[in-house]
Amino acid sequence: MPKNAKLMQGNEACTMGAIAAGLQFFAGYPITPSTEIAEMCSEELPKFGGKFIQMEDEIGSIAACIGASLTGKKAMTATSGPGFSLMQESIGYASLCEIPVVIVNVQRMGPSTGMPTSPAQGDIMQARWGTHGDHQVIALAPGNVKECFELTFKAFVYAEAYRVPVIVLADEVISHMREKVVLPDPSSYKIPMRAMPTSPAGYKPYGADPDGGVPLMAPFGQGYRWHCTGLFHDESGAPSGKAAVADQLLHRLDRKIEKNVQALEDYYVESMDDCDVAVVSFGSSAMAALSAVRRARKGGLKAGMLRLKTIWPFPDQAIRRLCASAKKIIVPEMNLGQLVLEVERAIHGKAEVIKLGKVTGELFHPDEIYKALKEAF
Amino acid sequence: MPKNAKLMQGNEACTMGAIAAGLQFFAGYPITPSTEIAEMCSEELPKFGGKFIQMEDEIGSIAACIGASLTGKKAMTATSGPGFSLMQESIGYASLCEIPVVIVNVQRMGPSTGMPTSPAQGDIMQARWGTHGDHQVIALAPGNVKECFELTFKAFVYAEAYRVPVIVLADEVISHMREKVVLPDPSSYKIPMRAMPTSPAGYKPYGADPDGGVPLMAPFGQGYRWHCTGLFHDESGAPSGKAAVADQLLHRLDRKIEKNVQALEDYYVESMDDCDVAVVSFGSSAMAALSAVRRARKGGLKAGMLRLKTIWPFPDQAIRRLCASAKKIIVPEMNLGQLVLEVERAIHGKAEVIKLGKVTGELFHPDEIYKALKEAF
Amino acid sequence: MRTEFRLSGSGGQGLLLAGIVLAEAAILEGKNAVQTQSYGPEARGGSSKAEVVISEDEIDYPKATDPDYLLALTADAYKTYGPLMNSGLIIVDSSVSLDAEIKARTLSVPILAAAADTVGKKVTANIVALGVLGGLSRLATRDALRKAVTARVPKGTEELNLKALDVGLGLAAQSGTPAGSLK
Amino acid sequence: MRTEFRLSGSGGQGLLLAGIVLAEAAILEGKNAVQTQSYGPEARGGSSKAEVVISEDEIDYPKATDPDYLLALTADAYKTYGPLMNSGLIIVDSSVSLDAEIKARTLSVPILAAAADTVGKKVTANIVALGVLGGLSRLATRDALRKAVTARVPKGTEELNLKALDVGLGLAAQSGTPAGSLK
Amino acid sequence: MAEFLDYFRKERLPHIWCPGCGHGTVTGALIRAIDKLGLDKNKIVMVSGIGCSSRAVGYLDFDTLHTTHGRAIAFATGVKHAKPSLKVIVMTGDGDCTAIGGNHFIHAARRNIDITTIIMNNSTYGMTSGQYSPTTPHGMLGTTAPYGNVEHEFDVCELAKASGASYVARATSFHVTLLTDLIEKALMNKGFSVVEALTQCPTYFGRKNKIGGPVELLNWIKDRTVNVKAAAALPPEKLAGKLLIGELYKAERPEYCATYAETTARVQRTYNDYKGGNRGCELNSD
Amino acid sequence: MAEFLDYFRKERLPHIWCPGCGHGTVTGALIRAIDKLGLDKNKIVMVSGIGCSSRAVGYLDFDTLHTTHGRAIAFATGVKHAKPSLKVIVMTGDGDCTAIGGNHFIHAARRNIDITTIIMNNSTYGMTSGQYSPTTPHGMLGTTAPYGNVEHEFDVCELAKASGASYVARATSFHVTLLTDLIEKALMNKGFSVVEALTQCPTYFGRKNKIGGPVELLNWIKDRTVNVKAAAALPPEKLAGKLLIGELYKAERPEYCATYAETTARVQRTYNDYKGGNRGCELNSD
Amino acid sequence: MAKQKKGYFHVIREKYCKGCGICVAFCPKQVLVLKNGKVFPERPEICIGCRMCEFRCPDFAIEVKPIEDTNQAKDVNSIDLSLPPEAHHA
Amino acid sequence: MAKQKKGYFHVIREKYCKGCGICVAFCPKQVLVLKNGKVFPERPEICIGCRMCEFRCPDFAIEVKPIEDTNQAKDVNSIDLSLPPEAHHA
Ligand SMILES: Cc1ncc(C[n+]2csc(CCOP(=O)(O)OP(=O)(O)O)c2C)c(N)n1
Ligand SMILES: Cc1ncc(C[n+]2csc(CCOP(=O)(O)OP(=O)(O)O)c2C)c(N)n1
Ligand code: SF4
Ligand code: SF4
Ligand code: SF4
Ligand code: SF4
Ligand code: SF4
Ligand code: SF4
Ligand SMILES: [Mg+2]
Ligand SMILES: [Mg+2]
Repeated sequence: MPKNAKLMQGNEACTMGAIAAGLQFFAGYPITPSTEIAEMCSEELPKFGGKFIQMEDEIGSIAACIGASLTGKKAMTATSGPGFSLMQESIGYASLCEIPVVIVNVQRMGPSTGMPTSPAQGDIMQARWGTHGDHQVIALAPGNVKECFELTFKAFVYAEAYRVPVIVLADEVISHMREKVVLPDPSSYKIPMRAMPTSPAGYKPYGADPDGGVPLMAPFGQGYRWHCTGLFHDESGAPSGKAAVADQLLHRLDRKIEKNVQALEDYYVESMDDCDVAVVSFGSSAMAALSAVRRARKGGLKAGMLRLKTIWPFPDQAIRRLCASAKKIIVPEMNLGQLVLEVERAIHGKAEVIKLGKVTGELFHPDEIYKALKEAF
Repeated sequence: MPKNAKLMQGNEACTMGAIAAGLQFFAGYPITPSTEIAEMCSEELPKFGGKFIQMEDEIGSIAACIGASLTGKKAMTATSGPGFSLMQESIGYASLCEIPVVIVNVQRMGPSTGMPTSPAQGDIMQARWGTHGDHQVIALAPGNVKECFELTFKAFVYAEAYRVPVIVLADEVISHMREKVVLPDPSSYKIPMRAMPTSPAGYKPYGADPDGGVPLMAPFGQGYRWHCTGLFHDESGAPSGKAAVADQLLHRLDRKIEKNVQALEDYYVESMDDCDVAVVSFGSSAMAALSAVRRARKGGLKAGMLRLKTIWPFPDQAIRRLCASAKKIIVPEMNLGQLVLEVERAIHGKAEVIKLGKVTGELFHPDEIYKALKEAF
Repeated sequence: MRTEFRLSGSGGQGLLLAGIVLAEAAILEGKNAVQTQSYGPEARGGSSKAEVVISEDEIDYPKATDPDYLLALTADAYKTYGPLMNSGLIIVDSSVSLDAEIKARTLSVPILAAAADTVGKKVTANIVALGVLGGLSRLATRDALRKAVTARVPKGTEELNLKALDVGLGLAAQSGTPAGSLK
Repeated sequence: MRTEFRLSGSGGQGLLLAGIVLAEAAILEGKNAVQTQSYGPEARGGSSKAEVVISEDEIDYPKATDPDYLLALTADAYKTYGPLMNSGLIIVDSSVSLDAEIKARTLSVPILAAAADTVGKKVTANIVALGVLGGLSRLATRDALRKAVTARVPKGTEELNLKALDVGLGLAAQSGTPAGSLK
Repeated sequence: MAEFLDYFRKERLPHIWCPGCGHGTVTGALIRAIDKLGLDKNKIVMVSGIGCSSRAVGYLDFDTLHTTHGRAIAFATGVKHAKPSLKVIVMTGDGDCTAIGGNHFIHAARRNIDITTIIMNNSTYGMTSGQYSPTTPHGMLGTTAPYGNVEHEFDVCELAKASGASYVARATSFHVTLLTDLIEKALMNKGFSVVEALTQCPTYFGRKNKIGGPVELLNWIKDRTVNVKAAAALPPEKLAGKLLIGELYKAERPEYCATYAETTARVQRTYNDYKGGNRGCELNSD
Repeated sequence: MAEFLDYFRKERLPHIWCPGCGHGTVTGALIRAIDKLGLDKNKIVMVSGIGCSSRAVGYLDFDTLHTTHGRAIAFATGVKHAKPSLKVIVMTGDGDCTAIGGNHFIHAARRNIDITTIIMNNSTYGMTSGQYSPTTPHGMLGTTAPYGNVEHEFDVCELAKASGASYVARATSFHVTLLTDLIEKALMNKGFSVVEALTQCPTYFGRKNKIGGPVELLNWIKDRTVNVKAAAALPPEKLAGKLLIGELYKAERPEYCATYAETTARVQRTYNDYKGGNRGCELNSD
Repeated sequence: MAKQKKGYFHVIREKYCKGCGICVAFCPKQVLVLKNGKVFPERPEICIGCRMCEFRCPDFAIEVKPIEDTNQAKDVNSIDLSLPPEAHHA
Repeated sequence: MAKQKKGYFHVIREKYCKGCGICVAFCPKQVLVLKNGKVFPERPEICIGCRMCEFRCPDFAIEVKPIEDTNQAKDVNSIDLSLPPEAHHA
């Protein structure tokens, strides 16, 4: 057994991934099924010189994370549906002001309090569209415990590189299950570092290539004395009501992600090359799907599996490319049909897109997906 | 001039539409550009025996509205982006618990504080997906001042009939502009009435046809003594963790809207029958679009105009049907492209869909759309 | 026929009200009218803009695209909006010095002075201006304007404002249209 | 080969811990293991369920689909999960009376009694049960199980629990497998 | 007096609170107070948020409203303002009321709206398994306070009073007759009334802090308190670190709904008379 | 002493507050206090929410953070906790701080985290054009209180004190030297410090209530207040309806960041040593 | 009529009782014990009817009633019809 | 050196002054007036240098400085370099 192999819970792996990436600040408010992340952070962070705080609510939590990030610290919060809803306003703030922050949303059954201890994948669209106004986020969906570590780590890489809020869209199954994980050796990876200016002289907090450039971010308290505002602002950070400023700012923010869709693409594929029916899924649903696809292949059916790890930005082109041979696409997800809408949109009528939603609060059984596969052939 | 013709502001018409529909309770928190609605309600509602309250924030506002609605009163709140984001959690509650409530969102430039006094249409997707978990809303977008009155009225009709939160998606232009409105004679319309049970005996607060039925709603304080909870619940209102209960409840809520998509469809069309290029738009963007389409037709170009009044549920079939002759579809909207995604999805590759976003904080000029039209031909 | 007005000046001058009354007077005449304005933090003491579109037909687009009349009560407003004018008529307060390039289309009217001296109250300048616009455009009768003014101004100020309206109408009657202004 | 375990009983019996230790022991043997559980308000004093899947290969689906072993420490658990068993082995505590229909596949083991009497502490029943499962399935050696137990139980209780483990292993060695249980 | 259990939805009993959890005791005290006052079951609306404590309303046979976390008082404000004839009672937890719900709490107090709020304060987030809360004493353990709580606790009653509540009292699940009594008085007060009930979460708070089972925890709670009347006669050193129980504050202050009714009584007219307004918001902004 | 204007982003002046708006006066007082203390400009972070008052930070030459409405203190908490060596100052309005932001306010006070909060209380929502706020006196007019404010106002200082703030003071934009003085003391206090500055919004509050222009409004504010020292000697009837100004409360209480540092000082290890935990949440729920 | 020592009997809802021991521990007269994890009024005759057990019970599992006449004490039906699986100890 | 009556001069930033009149109204010596909507120190010689005008001005438009020597009072540049369009009245 490799020295670093451990039986780890998804939430644990997520926390360790964050710590590996240099997490130094966690603010949160407990909520099932994400609470273990807060609990571990309260225990582990101080050991690495980091800070934990339990805020009065989720609004305060995301706000405190943004504040901490402005001092140059890597910051994270973790929550589930109700808390994620409450964070939306400030997620928009982080997006507009380009403050790196990682938000783990361990999805549970909603809407509202719903069935709080049961798994679901109902916040896919909310992760993209939950706040008012146009904004872009990056959202990653781990498909097993190991990926809880990896994608949380990656979330920090992206958050720091693109200066955006990055959402880890886990779910109750993935986050509560325990699996063998081999922790990478700390010397084997590079801790993500924020690009910072070198001197206050001539510093433009929002000066960047209008075609999706990322401005350098000065930490508070080091003499840059810059202004961070949720009003639209020009390169100097000054609020502005000018049409041209708004136009340029919003387009830059949009391009920042749009032009990197390919770089951000991340997925797992199996047997897609020649498939007649593709299964496109993510997170814990994809575990059942993969099992079904393998069964189908064994039975001679040309089924393929595409599991998205990067949900947002949605990889339109990858979908079209990878599903090129598919006549039908089944999209199993633990909701009433969300990712399926994006697949339907991206596929431009080139394949029949079949929704396979499940809202019983239970993980898919491989049989259910196998059945759908059989029917599709 | 008809006796009831008045120069009215959009927000004023919206308030009068609500009062005409029997509004009896308004709770809100001021925010530009919706504030006039709260101000008018504070002044007008008491005159009709209704209640106004200024809450401590938007979360409290929507909560108070839901509470009031449970006593049998028609309730409304009004806000803009930041407040709308804060309301999301409780919108999910209203949706799951099936409490009629009307939410006016006068859209302004976001994300975040953005450009608070400038118009935008950036909350289209948020209106559908802003809360966690699967839920359905109805969202109506007025295209002029008269429709502020009409669609707010309709919002109450739908809220009461389907027991859902209904969102009036106005925008700063529509809501602040003044136009001639002829107020209908109160005797000419039917005030929407909630379907209520007649006796507590055997009352099942959530008993309804699983295929999208709407349960009868008993007002609090009349001996029904029922339980309203944001946990998934069975027909008796008792919280339940059972898979079958969850499945049935969420599917019924979904079907409630889905099966009525056609009944809820509402749009304005002009010259669509034989059009080569269709313009699909809504709200204030559609004013510029209509002007451009008319100009194009005058110039001999076969342009058509489809203005959606009902945005959600999205009228997939109507789009396909009405745009049948179009080779190209232009979707002008004051955002980076939201409605266009739905059009793209619904059209299944049958026409080229062209995004025409605008995020300068200014209303489209007809020339801009005319230019896009010309290019499309 | 569609007629477009743009009323501009500084924040506190009450041009929004003038715009509203103008639109309302048009409605009283059985016409359609739409009034819009621009907001913004600049409004705090800064510049202010209101627009009115009047037409016998349906008004599809509510903003002025090519104003027939620009009213500019301050030099700032004249400088900002004047050059944007195509062929419409520009009306500025006499206190504003004219710009050579658009001079030909500019009508200089002593609105502020008339309000202060003839009406006797500076704050009525907006209604004086309304009178000028009403008189020049002839889109509403004196009667309709009077009704609209009476309905919209603060209680107790009706007489004063009706006087201001007449002063404005008078100014309009006296002033010819400048050479370059016929759209 | 994939082997599936389902451990069921009442809320406070510590079966989650038993499941975790089982999975960890398998990992110590170089195998793959996944452990899941079900939550819910019923857990407050109600029934509890943990599952472990062990395999030499990659585990694509983490939940038990057709358990090879069901442990049921209470009558409730036996009634709920027993009938769902296909061909796997059912292990119940001896205090539970057997169901005629699934009797053939049921192995009755005095787990609770052994914990109380032989080990001397009721609360060790979970580890006794672990021993039974470990012994019957032979997916982990005594050594691996001992290591895993030591790592996971509260400090100061290691000895006691290691004793419980051995008691469980002993129970497993004594009991034959019932007729109907060979999957 | 009606049978005690008649106030319950018996089909939902026994409840799912843990053995020895104090929430049932507080719920019982509330029911006894209601029964004593002979309030009409059909005119009572019980509102709660989310938490173990907030589950209480699900067991009670009134119109009951189980809302979102922290928002009970805001929902209740809507119920009360819309229909002032209803008796509105909020049952909430320390987390629900004073953490996420703190703002609605202080504002309802400020308005002095006629709502009776019973706070079941077990010094922890029981439902999410024992994190520290705004009422966890400094230094004690919680799953998010592994090294001892860094923060200091609210004096919830002081907060209520400073915010404007017109009736404020505290008791415990040990002092049940006092508790019932205070709830009865709170229900009679026309205004925003707060009764803080210190209660026990043996499953998390007790266990994590190694206090023992329900009985030991009740003793621990008892020892934290001094009756306000007794306190008057005690030297300060005897009061250090103690929480006062009993009626802590009572004031005559105008109630929100009543004031609203008075203020708006004089304006009445019909829809047809609407003249249209002239609402500028030229200076509106963010 | 540095030149006064050196503390400003001069290119953004003159500011856009209305003529006679008191926010500038309060901002000036804060700058003078900072200057007096000789604080390092590079180590100050100013945080605000949304409102006319919250615009202040945009004009100041520090690291400045203009956040969302009501959340300034929560953002500031993150800044301070992440980097306790920074001096963190919140500039907020009555609406921003006590309406939508009330919860963060009382919790920061409870934690006694070392943040200085200056509340510019003009008794109205100035930015959205004059609605009543939680500090609008009863009976006064606002655009949403056309018949007179039905509600009663918070005593913000009492609220801060009851919540746990360790320094609480009040002054006005009339009493500017007192104000500067109190801000200076607040800045020196290690803990959560609140200075409420009563100030004027002539554009909305003054106009709507027909009080007059800035000068009359300042006089009106002055007449609402009594110095706390003078008050000691005054009979109660002279104090009725008056707000006390001066230093109202000061206490030695452990500060949050310091306590956090002490509590966690003893735990230190490296990433490699991580052993993995066994975290159950079997009983977790909503 | 001379003042008579009153008697009390206890309605126990066994299905509700979770055996937390609160009533047992705080009964001033040690009337109650736990038997098989459920409350049992071992010495009802010394009960003083203070009802603290009833008031403190978190599970609504015990009620104390005065024995007004012996018949009533025996008449189980008059006490608690709603809950089948519970005992009634006097 | 004998104690001498100090003199004061006023730095006025005309561009900043919004003419609110606060400084004028509350100056204890009525030193200031409004001229064309801007502050103007009409009687600087009776100014007692209390600086209340400076402290109360919401627009940072007035500062009061002691005349330490006449040259300084005249040397506009030494006072406020940053703001071109403003007057400097002594
Ligand atoms: C918005 C939101 N955040 C967090 C939660 C998770 N949650 C549920 S109950 C609770 C705390 C309950 O504590 P308290 O009110 O003291 O009740 P108790 O369980 O202790 O009785 C939390 C944090 C939630 N349901 N919703
Ligand atoms: C979430 C949200 N709700 C409402 C608003 C609108 N809004 C902006 S500032 C403000 C009130 C400001 O009042 P106050 O804090 O007292 O500042 P003032 O303008 O009076 O100085 C409101 C309601 C907003 N920006 N965001
Ligand atoms: S967890 Fe605590 S508060 Fe919740 S029911 Fe159990 S004992 Fe009560
Ligand atoms: S509106 Fe009021 S608070 Fe805002 S800048 Fe003007 S005077 Fe100041
Ligand atoms: S009767 Fe009540 S208090 Fe007594 S042991 Fe049973 S549950 Fe506990
Ligand atoms: S009534 Fe009193 S004496 Fe009798 S059993 Fe109960 S607690 Fe004991
Ligand atoms: S107080 Fe300031 S802004 Fe007002 S008049 Fe005086 S100098 Fe000008
Ligand atoms: S310093 Fe004092 S005396 Fe001199 S002008 Fe200013 S307020 Fe008047
Ligand atoms: Mg609690
Ligand atoms: Mg204010």
